[in-house]
Order: sequence, then structure tokens, then C-alpha cells
Amino acid sequence: MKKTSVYSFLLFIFLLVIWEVTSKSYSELVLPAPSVIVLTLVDGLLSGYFTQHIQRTAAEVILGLFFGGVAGFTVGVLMGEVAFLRKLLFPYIIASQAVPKLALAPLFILWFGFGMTSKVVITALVCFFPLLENTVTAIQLSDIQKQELFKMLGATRLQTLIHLKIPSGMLGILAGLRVSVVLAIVGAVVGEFIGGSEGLGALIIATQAMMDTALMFATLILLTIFGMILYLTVSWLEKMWMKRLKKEI
Amino acid sequence: MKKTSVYSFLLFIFLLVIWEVTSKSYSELVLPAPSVIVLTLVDGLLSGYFTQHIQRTAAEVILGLFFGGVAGFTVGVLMGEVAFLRKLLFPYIIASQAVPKLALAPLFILWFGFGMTSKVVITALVCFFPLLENTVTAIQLSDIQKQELFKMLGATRLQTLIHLKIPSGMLGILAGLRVSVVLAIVGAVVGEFIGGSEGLGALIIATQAMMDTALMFATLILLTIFGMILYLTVSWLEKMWMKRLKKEI
Amino acid sequence: KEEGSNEKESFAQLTVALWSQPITESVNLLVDDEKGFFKEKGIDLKVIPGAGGGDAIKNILSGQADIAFTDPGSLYFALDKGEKLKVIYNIYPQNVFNIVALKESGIEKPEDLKGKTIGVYSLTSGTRQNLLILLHQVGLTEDDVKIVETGISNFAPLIQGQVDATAATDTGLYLAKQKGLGDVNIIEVRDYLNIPSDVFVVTEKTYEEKKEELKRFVAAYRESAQWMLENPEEAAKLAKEFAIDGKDENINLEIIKLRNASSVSEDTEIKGLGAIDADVLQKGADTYQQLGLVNNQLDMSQVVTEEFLEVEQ
Amino acid sequence: MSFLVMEDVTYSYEQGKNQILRGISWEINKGEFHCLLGKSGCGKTTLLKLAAGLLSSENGSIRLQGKEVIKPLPNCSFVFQTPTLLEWKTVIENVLLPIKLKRKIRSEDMEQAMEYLELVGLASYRDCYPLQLSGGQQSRVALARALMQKPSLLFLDEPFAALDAITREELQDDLLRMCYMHNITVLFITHDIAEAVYLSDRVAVMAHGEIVYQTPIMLERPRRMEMRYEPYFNELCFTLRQVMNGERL
Amino acid sequence: MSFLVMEDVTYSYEQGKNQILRGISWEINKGEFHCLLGKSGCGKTTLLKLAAGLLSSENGSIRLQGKEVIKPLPNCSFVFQTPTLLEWKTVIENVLLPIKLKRKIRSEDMEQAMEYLELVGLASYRDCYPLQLSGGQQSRVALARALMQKPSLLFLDEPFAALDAITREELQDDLLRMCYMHNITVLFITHDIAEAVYLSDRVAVMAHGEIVYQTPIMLERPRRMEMRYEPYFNELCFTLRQVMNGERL
Ligand SMILES: Nc1ncnc2c1ncn2[C@@H]1O[C@H](COP(=O)(O)OP(=O)(O)OP(=O)(O)O)[C@@H](O)[C@H]1O
Ligand SMILES: Nc1ncnc2c1ncn2[C@@H]1O[C@H](COP(=O)(O)OP(=O)(O)OP(=O)(O)O)[C@@H](O)[C@H]1O
Ligand SMILES: Cc1ncc(C[n+]2csc(CCO)c2C)c(N)n1
Ligand SMILES: [Mg+2]
Ligand SMILES: [Mg+2]
Repeated sequence: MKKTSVYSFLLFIFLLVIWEVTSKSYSELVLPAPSVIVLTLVDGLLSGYFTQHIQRTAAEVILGLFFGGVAGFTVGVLMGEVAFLRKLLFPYIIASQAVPKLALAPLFILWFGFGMTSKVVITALVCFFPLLENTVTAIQLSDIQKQELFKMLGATRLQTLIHLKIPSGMLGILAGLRVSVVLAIVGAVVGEFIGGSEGLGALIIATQAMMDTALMFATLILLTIFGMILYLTVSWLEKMWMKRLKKEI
Repeated sequence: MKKTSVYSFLLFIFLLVIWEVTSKSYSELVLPAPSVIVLTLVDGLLSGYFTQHIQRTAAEVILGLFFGGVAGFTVGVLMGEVAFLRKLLFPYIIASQAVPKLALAPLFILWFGFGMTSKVVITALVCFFPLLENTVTAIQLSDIQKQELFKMLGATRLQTLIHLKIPSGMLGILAGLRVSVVLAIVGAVVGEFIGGSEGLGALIIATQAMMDTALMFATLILLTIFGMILYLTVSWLEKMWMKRLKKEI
Repeated sequence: KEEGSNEKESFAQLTVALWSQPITESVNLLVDDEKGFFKEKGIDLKVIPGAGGGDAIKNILSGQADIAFTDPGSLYFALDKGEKLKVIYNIYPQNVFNIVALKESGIEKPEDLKGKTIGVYSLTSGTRQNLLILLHQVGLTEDDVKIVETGISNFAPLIQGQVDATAATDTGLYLAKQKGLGDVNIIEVRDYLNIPSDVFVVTEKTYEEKKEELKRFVAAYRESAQWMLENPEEAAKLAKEFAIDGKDENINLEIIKLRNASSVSEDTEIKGLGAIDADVLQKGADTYQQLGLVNNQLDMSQVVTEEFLEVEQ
Repeated sequence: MSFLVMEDVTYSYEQGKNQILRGISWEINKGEFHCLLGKSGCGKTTLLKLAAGLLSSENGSIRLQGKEVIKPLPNCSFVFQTPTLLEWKTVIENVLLPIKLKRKIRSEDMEQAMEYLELVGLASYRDCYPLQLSGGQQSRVALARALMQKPSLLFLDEPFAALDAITREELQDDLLRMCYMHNITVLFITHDIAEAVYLSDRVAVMAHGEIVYQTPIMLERPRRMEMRYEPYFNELCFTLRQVMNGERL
Repeated sequence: MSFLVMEDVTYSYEQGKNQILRGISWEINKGEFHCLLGKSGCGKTTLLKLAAGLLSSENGSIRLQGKEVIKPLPNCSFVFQTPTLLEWKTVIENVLLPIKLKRKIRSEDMEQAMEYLELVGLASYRDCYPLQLSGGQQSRVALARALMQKPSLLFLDEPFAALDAITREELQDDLLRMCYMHNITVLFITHDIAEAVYLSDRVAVMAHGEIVYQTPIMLERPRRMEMRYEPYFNELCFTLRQVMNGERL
């Protein structure tokens, strides 16, 4: 296991070196060198330039993830359970997902104002779908034999859900959540693209107008790190769950 | 089943009526009435105004979906099988997903040119991840007992994959594919946002600046229909698979 | 401060919808907490961001804002759709757009662009519209050149040689030069058709209902613009705190100087800052119509109002 | 008065296709222990599931204490042919499941569960997960779980099939004692003729979806080890064997 | 010369924790039929998996025809304690699986598979899916599949546990015939003492991970029904019973 991290790290260094060398033959506008980017990043972090933007985006992502996640899971469970709802709602849900949020942004702003709300809504919408899809599928997958057991035990629908369907579909649900957390960041950033004066997404737009490519890359690195933290959190949850299942990894 | 479609349709009509009524109190630039939108849509379709844009976007989506899907599935299988690869590559894959493609768009254009390639690349990148995540999870989930059976039958790794792991994880993989196809459209549209003179995404941008909101909504409807067609195709695949599994639905 | 809260009640809430994020070049709108241009006039100013001039207009149409900080192109489009709008102030009477080509390309005047590949931000950006205007002035059309959408960092393809020329703004050109853009030839659009870059637009309804407040707003904005003209260093310093792109004070200063230059014209020397030239706006509208960008004949004299520009006392 | 009454019960898994059960009638009085014998695939499990309300019959009626059985009743308990444990719960949690679905677990429940685990000889495995148990151990956990419900009617589908002769005989005696103590009515499926005779008050033999033979067992209660070697016992076994073989009808 | 040799085999599932197998040595000659008896949980399945190369021992060695067993060998076949069929394949496809993993299916293979299905009495179920079979039918399909491999060494883990006496005895005779015809070496787990005696050349009794008793069975081959009622047969059964009960060591 230790060896893997070493390789992963070596690969990372290797990519960085290639990048550094390549960047020499390009204008800083096109491809800034990693060294320059890191300097910009450290500088921005130390001077507090990033602070308010990081806070803002983090708040949006976390709120959006919370609402979108809870909604995706709940609706997923309901639709997995009730075939009627599934058939009734799926067209609307696919529609709501297939529509590019960015294009609807002006409408969101119209409905939810300029503040954080509109971005939280977009984020929630974006991370709603993967969790919903996986929950619906996972909920329906559970073993028929075990379902008969629960029928026999006189379990209510809710109990069957809590004690059978959700636990047995947990890994699938967590796979959906992993996709969701990563998309949540994209959602928040895209939300900030359209009409934000604060947050890392707004900063990216600003850096483009400023033609400060190094600062843009630094911002992207911050976003990536944030994404990885969220992703690893879900992976950790999964590991905890697997531990419950078998004592091995 | 018939009843559900009736309810679904009634709900649709209800939503339309609410919209029509609401739109009366807004400027057409802000919220056009559904009747106006439908007129614009029909008009655009009949006059052939949409044709080239639809073709362009469809081509991008299908190509992107193909490359992204094949890559997501293949890499998912590899990472599900080889723990080393999983640990080595995941940071890079999360990174590639957490980065907002829109911000990198100018770079994509530099790398892949002004034509369709850059949009196909973005689309592929976007639909790569959900399929990958679900494939990795589904591949690892298969029954231990059945794995022992395959070991006993002297099956090679590839055979175990083809005859056991992929079929038993099929439903999970299809759930990922459903998320992917829907995201593919978003990817293509976002790709066209940045710099495209053709395609439904470019059309949306054009309508936005020209403030032809009705045309924008008509374009969004086309995109939504396209998304639903793709989604239903995957659902149909799933139904076929389920039929193989048990003769019931 | 007891009276403070009392005073607040007589304060007029006004919201300005920007075409962009709160950026350095509009710093005079952002520093009211510090400088109080608007507060002194009894205005509680709020600024909301947008992505393009179209957003700004939509935001006033939907009631999210009272005043739009927008370009004439977006104004023409909205008027073309039958919206009732009024132009109350000319923010930048100078056209800030230009076409930039590398020295070695030999492009020196608009006619040289024939057959060349030219980069623009996007299909609907100001860069494309102004490129079309320029071409139109010398009798060329879109079909005589190859326009490519390069995305927002449009100088990169120019440096990389993927395009022969790129359409940009004065500030964009300045920044690109900072980033190592070599010797270039510049064709200024203002030399061919000097339509304003940005104007303040309100809906007819707001115009009727909030005359008093609008008058105070225009006066306050004028003061703030005057301040920026007179104190570019101070403005550059404040931009560091108040503008999202104000990271580097020296760059801020240069940008502010550029904007100051585009805020004044022969007209403003005479009539004061914000003077609107209805004729040139009309010319712009006609050009847009000839280019097929708008369908209807627009009458700008109906749209322009100079009643808030009269200097008091 | 009869406790459980089946009258002319017919069933087929696929509507209209071949009938699995054909006009079966059967009665069990309160506190009686009945066994079903029959060749593999003759429909024993199907009949048990019908009686338990897990399936519903096409024709005929099934009544428990005079009331039609349309869904599983709370005072009935079922041990399936395969153990059907929840892999993500420990042995003790699995045994406590029926209680957990009803109310909060009290310390008496815990004690009771441990008592049953003791009975099936698995007290020391309380904190193991099902996948860590041998096949026979799993089926014993399933039995303990069924007893936890304190049923008045118990359905057992080959619960001892995976057990060695010794463990099996011990459990047979334990089961009989339990049922006598709590006056539990039992319907038991086995393929072991001696087991059927030893346990039951009445034995039925099924073939091709019909009850082709039945006999009361006139052995003293409580049963004792030695009875297995009595001539009457052996005679009964021999007769039943012949019936199952289709030799005597 | 010995065909399969186990020497001082030790195993525990969790490193360092309690040993499941403790220093087991055993030899089987080519063509012999050996049975393992033992109480539930004594380690029979574990030993079989070790011998088959599914698990690898900590100490000691397992050799097949002189070669160390480190992974499952192609000439070995294993019938698991639970049937382990692939739910998405029909009965005939399940039986043909071992062939399919080796090469294209020929019409001879099809005939061969139908022959084995005939043997286990399930020819008419060839196009059913596993979930449509009764418990006993499933385990018979698993047996047919194992035979399809034409193994020279066959591991059977309670293959007849879910079968009624009649079907079981028929299959016992069929199995013996098959093994004799093809000179198949068999290691068989059962909890039915009579079955062990009837089938084997040698019976071993396990307890707590050790072989505590072994005896050759001196019955004529081919076995005949009547042998079950000979005094020698009953004596052997009685002795084994006592050993299992811990009474005679
Ligand atoms: N995967 C596992 N992890 C940990 N412990 C296990 C595992 N499988 C079995 N055991 C333990 O090993 C012991 C022997 O198990 P094994 O399956 O070999 O028994 P068995 O003799 O086959 O029993 P049965 O007749 O009930 O099938 C049991 O006590 C069981 O709890
Ligand atoms: N879900 C199902 N769908 C279709 N047919 C089924 C289904 N379950 C069982 N059958 C068929 O019904 C018949 C009776 O099955 P059942 O499980 O009742 O047999 P059983 O007597 O319990 O056999 P065993 O002793 O082998 O468990 C079998 O022929 C089987 O093929
Ligand atoms: C000084 C100044 N520079 C750039 C723009 C941007 N812009 C000009 S036209 C147009 C297209 C319509 O939105 C855009 C985005 C501006 N308004 N003012
Ligand atoms: Mg059965
Ligand atoms: Mg076992």
C-alpha cells in the first residue's frame, strides 16, 4: 500500500516536470509553469486573497450538497419504492437534469436572487441526479429471499427500507454520492460563473479577464483539492461500511 | 400503467398552465409564455433553422459519449480489477472531474483546435466519471462464492470479468450510464458555450445575448428531448437485461 | 447614531446591474462605503453582477435592478424586441474596441483583414459585433473573413499564431502586452464608428416613477467618475479591496487610466460627464440593422433622455 | 378446532402454466407438529410459503384460526431453506432482528437471544458476521432468529439439512421441547424420513403437487432416543419410503 | 502411489487467531472415494477448499500427483455447499459454463450437458432460470456442472444435503457409477453417516480441526441397495456415530 503512494507520487512529480519543461516554450498566458502557479497559490493563501472566496464556495458546496444529497436520496428511496412515483416523476427529473443549468442561470437569479441561494440551488440540482439514480437502482436490487424474510417478520415498508434495502444497497448509493460530491463543486463554480462577485468560480472568470493564467490555475488547484477532500471523505465512509461487512478491507 | 401516463400528462398540463399564467406578468425577455415558445420551436423546426445545430450537437454528444463511455467502462474495469491502478490513478481522475471544464475551455481550444474535437473531448471527459465510478464499484461487488466457483473452473481473470463480474454488476453499470448520457449533453452544450458557432449550446449563447428568450427556451426543449431519448434508450437496455434475469419485469 | 436610522428611511434604494463582475474599471461604483458619493445624495446603492450586457438589461426588466450598466448592442437588441427603455447617461463615450494583429502580419487597416482569420471571444460578444461594425464601415462582410470563437483568452491564439488578428478591448490589449504580447498593429474601431461603449439604461417605468432618485443617482455617479478622473492612484488602491480583479495595484492604475480616457470626449468637455450623443447611437442602431443584427428601425431620439444631465445650481 | 386449515389450494408460478400445487387440503390442530415429505421439486416449499401468506393461492382458501391468510401474520415464523442472514449484522444482531423491527431492544431480549444461541450451540459466535460461519452454523442462527419471534405457528423448511447427525438430533430434541413448552404449532419440511417420523404427530407425503399419503404417528411424547430403534418406528419409515418411491399408493 | 497428499496442514482465517485446522494429514489414491464426516463447524469445508487450492495453508503441504497445489487445477472440480448458479443464465447455460470458459461450445458438449441433466433428473428444466428451481433442483444442476468438467479429482461439499432420501440414493448410485467409469478420485463431505459408508472406500471423522478417526470400508463394489441393511454396514454406522458423539476415541 505504501508502495502505491510512492508510485502515485512519482507519477505526479513526473507529470510536473513534463509540464514545467513544456511551459518554457509557451507564453505564460497559454501555459504557466507549475513553479509560477505554486508561487501564486502560496502567495494568495498567505496574503488572505483567497480566504473569502474559499469560504464562500465551500459554504455553497456544502449547503448545496446537503440539500441536493438529502433530496436525491429521499426521492430516490421514494421512487425506488413506489413504482407509480417512479413512472410519474422520471420524465421531469431527467428533464431537470438534461437542461444545462448555465443557460437557465438568469432564471435562477430571477427566482432566487443574487445571493448565495441561487448558487446553492444550482449545486443542489447538479448533485441531486447521480445520487437519485444510484439510490433508485440500489433500492430495487435487494435479494428476493431477504425480502421474504422481512415480510415474514411483519416488517413495515419503512423498516424493510431501513434495515434491508438501504444497507444492502449502501455501496451503490455511496458510488452515487462520490459522483455527486465531485459534481457539486462543478455546480457551485458554474453558478458563480454566471452571476457571482465572490467565490472561486467568480475568481476564475475574473482571472480570465485579468489574463492572469497562473492565478486561474492556482484557483483550479484549490478547487481540485477541495474536490479530493470531499471524495476521500466518501471513500472513508465506504471503508467504514465495508469494515462492518467483513473484517477485511 | 396507463393510468400513470395519464397522471404524468395531467401534471404536465398543470405545470404548463401555471407557467402560462405566470408569464403574463413578466416581460417576454425574462419569461416567455409556453405558447410563444412552442410557436418558436415549431417555426424553427419547420424552417430548418435548428437542423444544423441539432446535427452538430448530436454528433458531439454521440462521439463524446462513445469515447467517454468506452474509456469510463474500460478504465473502470481495470481499476476495479487492479487495486494498484485504483490507488495510483484515482487522484488524477478525481482531479480531472473536479476541475470546471468551462474554465479550461480556452486551453482545450488551444490544444484541440476550434473545431468539433474540443467539444467532443469535453463531452467525453464529463460522461467518463459516473460510468467509471459505478463500474469500479459494481465490478468489486460480485459474490465471493461465485468468484470461488470461477477460480475452481480455472477461469482467467478476463473470463471472470466477462462471465461473472460484468453481468452481475450490470444494473449498477447501467445506472452509471444513465447519469453519463444525461451529463454528456450538458458537456457538449458547455463545450459549445465557450466557443462554437454551431450547435444548440452556441445557439443558447446567441439567443441570450440577442435576448431572444423564447428561442432560448425552444433550444432548451430540444436539448431536454434529446436527453430523454438517450435516457430512455438506456432504460430500455436495462429492461432487456432484466428480462434475461427473471421473466417478470 | 440615532439620526442615522432616521435618515435611512428617506434613503432611496437603487440597484445597478453591471455587465460584469465588480471589476476595477467600475471601482467608482463599488467604493460607496468608503467614499459615500451616493450616500451623500441619499442613495443606498447596491451593485449586482452579470455576465454580459444582456444580463444587465434582463435584470432591470425582471425588477432585480433599477439601472443597467450595459453596452449599446444589448440595448438595441432589447429595443428590437419591443421593450420600452431609456438611456439616461453615457458612461464611456469612447468605443474601446480594437483589432490587434502581430506586426509581421502586415495588417494595418481594416481592408487588410480580407481573407484573414480573426479571433473573437464568442459569437455574441462585443468583440464580434464591433468587428462586424468595423468591416461594415469599409464595405466588407462576415463572409470576407474567417471568424473563430476563441473563448475569453483570445490573445493566446494570436501569440500562438492560430489567428491572424484578434478583436479585443483597450484593457485586454494592455493586459496582453503585460503578458508579453510583442509588437502589434492596432486598428481602433473608434476611428471608424465611435459609438459609446457603455450607457446607463432604465425601463420607461422606472424612468417615470423614480425621476427624483435617478437625478440624484446621475449626479452622484458623475461625482464618482470625476473623483476617479482626478484620483486614479486612490481608486487603484481601493480597487485592491473592492474589485474582484484588483490584485495588482499598478495594473489597476493603468486600467483606471484607460477607463478615465474613455469616460471623456469633446461632448463631455462641453456638456459635462455623461453627455449622450443621440446621433452616434442612432448611427450604431442603423449599422446593427444593416448588419442584420436587429430587424426593426430604431428611433434613438425616443430612447435618449438628457433630462437628468442638466447641471443644477 | 383446527388451527390452520388449507382447502383445495392450487398454485402455479406463471399464470396458466403448469400447476405446482393441485388441490391440496390439510388441517393442523393447535400445538400439533406436522411434517411434509416429498421428492425434490414436488412443491413443498411452495406449499409452506402459501400457508405462511408469502404467496397467495389462486383457488381454495387458507385459514388460520378461522381467518383467511392473505399476508404473513405476526405470530407466524419461517425458517427458509437457505439461511438468509443479513451479512452486515453480527450473529446476535441477526437473532435480535425480529425484536428490533417491533420495538427497542431491552436487556431481557438480549438475554433471551443469548439463550437461543446457547440452544443452537453458537453462544461463542455472537459477535461474528454470517460470512465467518460455516454452512450449518448459519442455518442454526436462522433457527434461533425464528424462535426469537415467540411464534405460535412455526414454518420450517429443511432447517437441519446442513447439519450432521449428532447436532441434528440434539436440535430435534431441543425443538420438540421448545414447541411443547410454548405450545407451538409446527409445519416442518424435511427430506429425512426418520426425522419426520421422530418429530411429527402426522406426516404427509407430497408428489407432483398433491398430497399422496398421510399417516398419524402414534409415538409417546416426549420422544426418546430409543424410539428410533423400535419396530413401529422402522416400519413407519419403511412405509413412507415406499410411498415416496411411488411403490405404494 | 498417492494421488492427493496432505501433510500437516494448518489453517486459520484470521492470522494468528484461533486455528480452524490443526495439523491434518491425509492421502487419497487414484480412483478412491473418501468421505469426511464431522460436526457442523468443525472445519470440513475449510479442508476441502484447501485441498482444492481455493485457500492456501500456512504450514504443511498439499500435493496432487506430486506437485504442490497452489491454485485450483483444471482437472479438479468442486461442488459447493450452496448451489452457486449464475442467475442470469439458464440451467443448460449454467451446466455448459465450464466448457464455455475453455472453448466454443460444440454440439457434442450440448449433448453431453443434456445427458448429465438427464442423470440428475432435470432435462425438462433446461431453459429455466435458477430462481425458478427448487432448492434441491439447484444443487443437482451444480452437480451436473461439476461433472461437465470431466474432472479426475472431484470435491463435493454436501451436494445431496437438500435432497430427499429417494432422489439422494438414486444420485448416490449414479455418482458411484460415473466415478468408477471415468476413474474419478473423490473427496466428499457429508453429514449423513450412512451416505458416507455407502459411498466411500475410506471415511474420516473430523472434530475441532483434527482428524480424530478413520476407517476403511470393506464393502464390495459396485455397491448394491441391500448392503445398506447388512450388519457390517450398520455396525460401521454405529461406530462412526459414537466417534462423532465423542464417545469413542
Ligand atoms: N470466512 C471465514 N472467516 C472466518 N471464520 C470462518 C470463515 N469460514 C468459516 N469460518 C469458521 O471456521 C470454522 C469451520 O468452518 P467450516 O465451514 O470449515 O465448517 P464445516 O465443517 O464445513 O461446517 P458445516 O458442516 O456447518 O458446513 C467455523 O467455526 C467457522 O466459524
Ligand atoms: N419462483 C419460481 N418460478 C417458477 N417456478 C418455480 C419457482 N420456484 C419453484 N418453482 C418450480 O416449482 C416446483 C416446486 O418447487 P418447490 O421449491 O416448492 O419444491 P420443493 O418441494 O421445495 O423442492 P426441494 O426439496 O428441492 O426444495 C419446482 O419444479 C420448481 O421448478
Ligand atoms: C468597457 C466595456 N468592455 C467590455 C464590455 C463587454 N461587452 C461589450 S458588448 C458585449 C456583448 C453583449 O453582452 C459585452 C459583453 C463592456 N460592456 N464594456
Ligand atoms: Mg424446497
Ligand atoms: Mg461446510
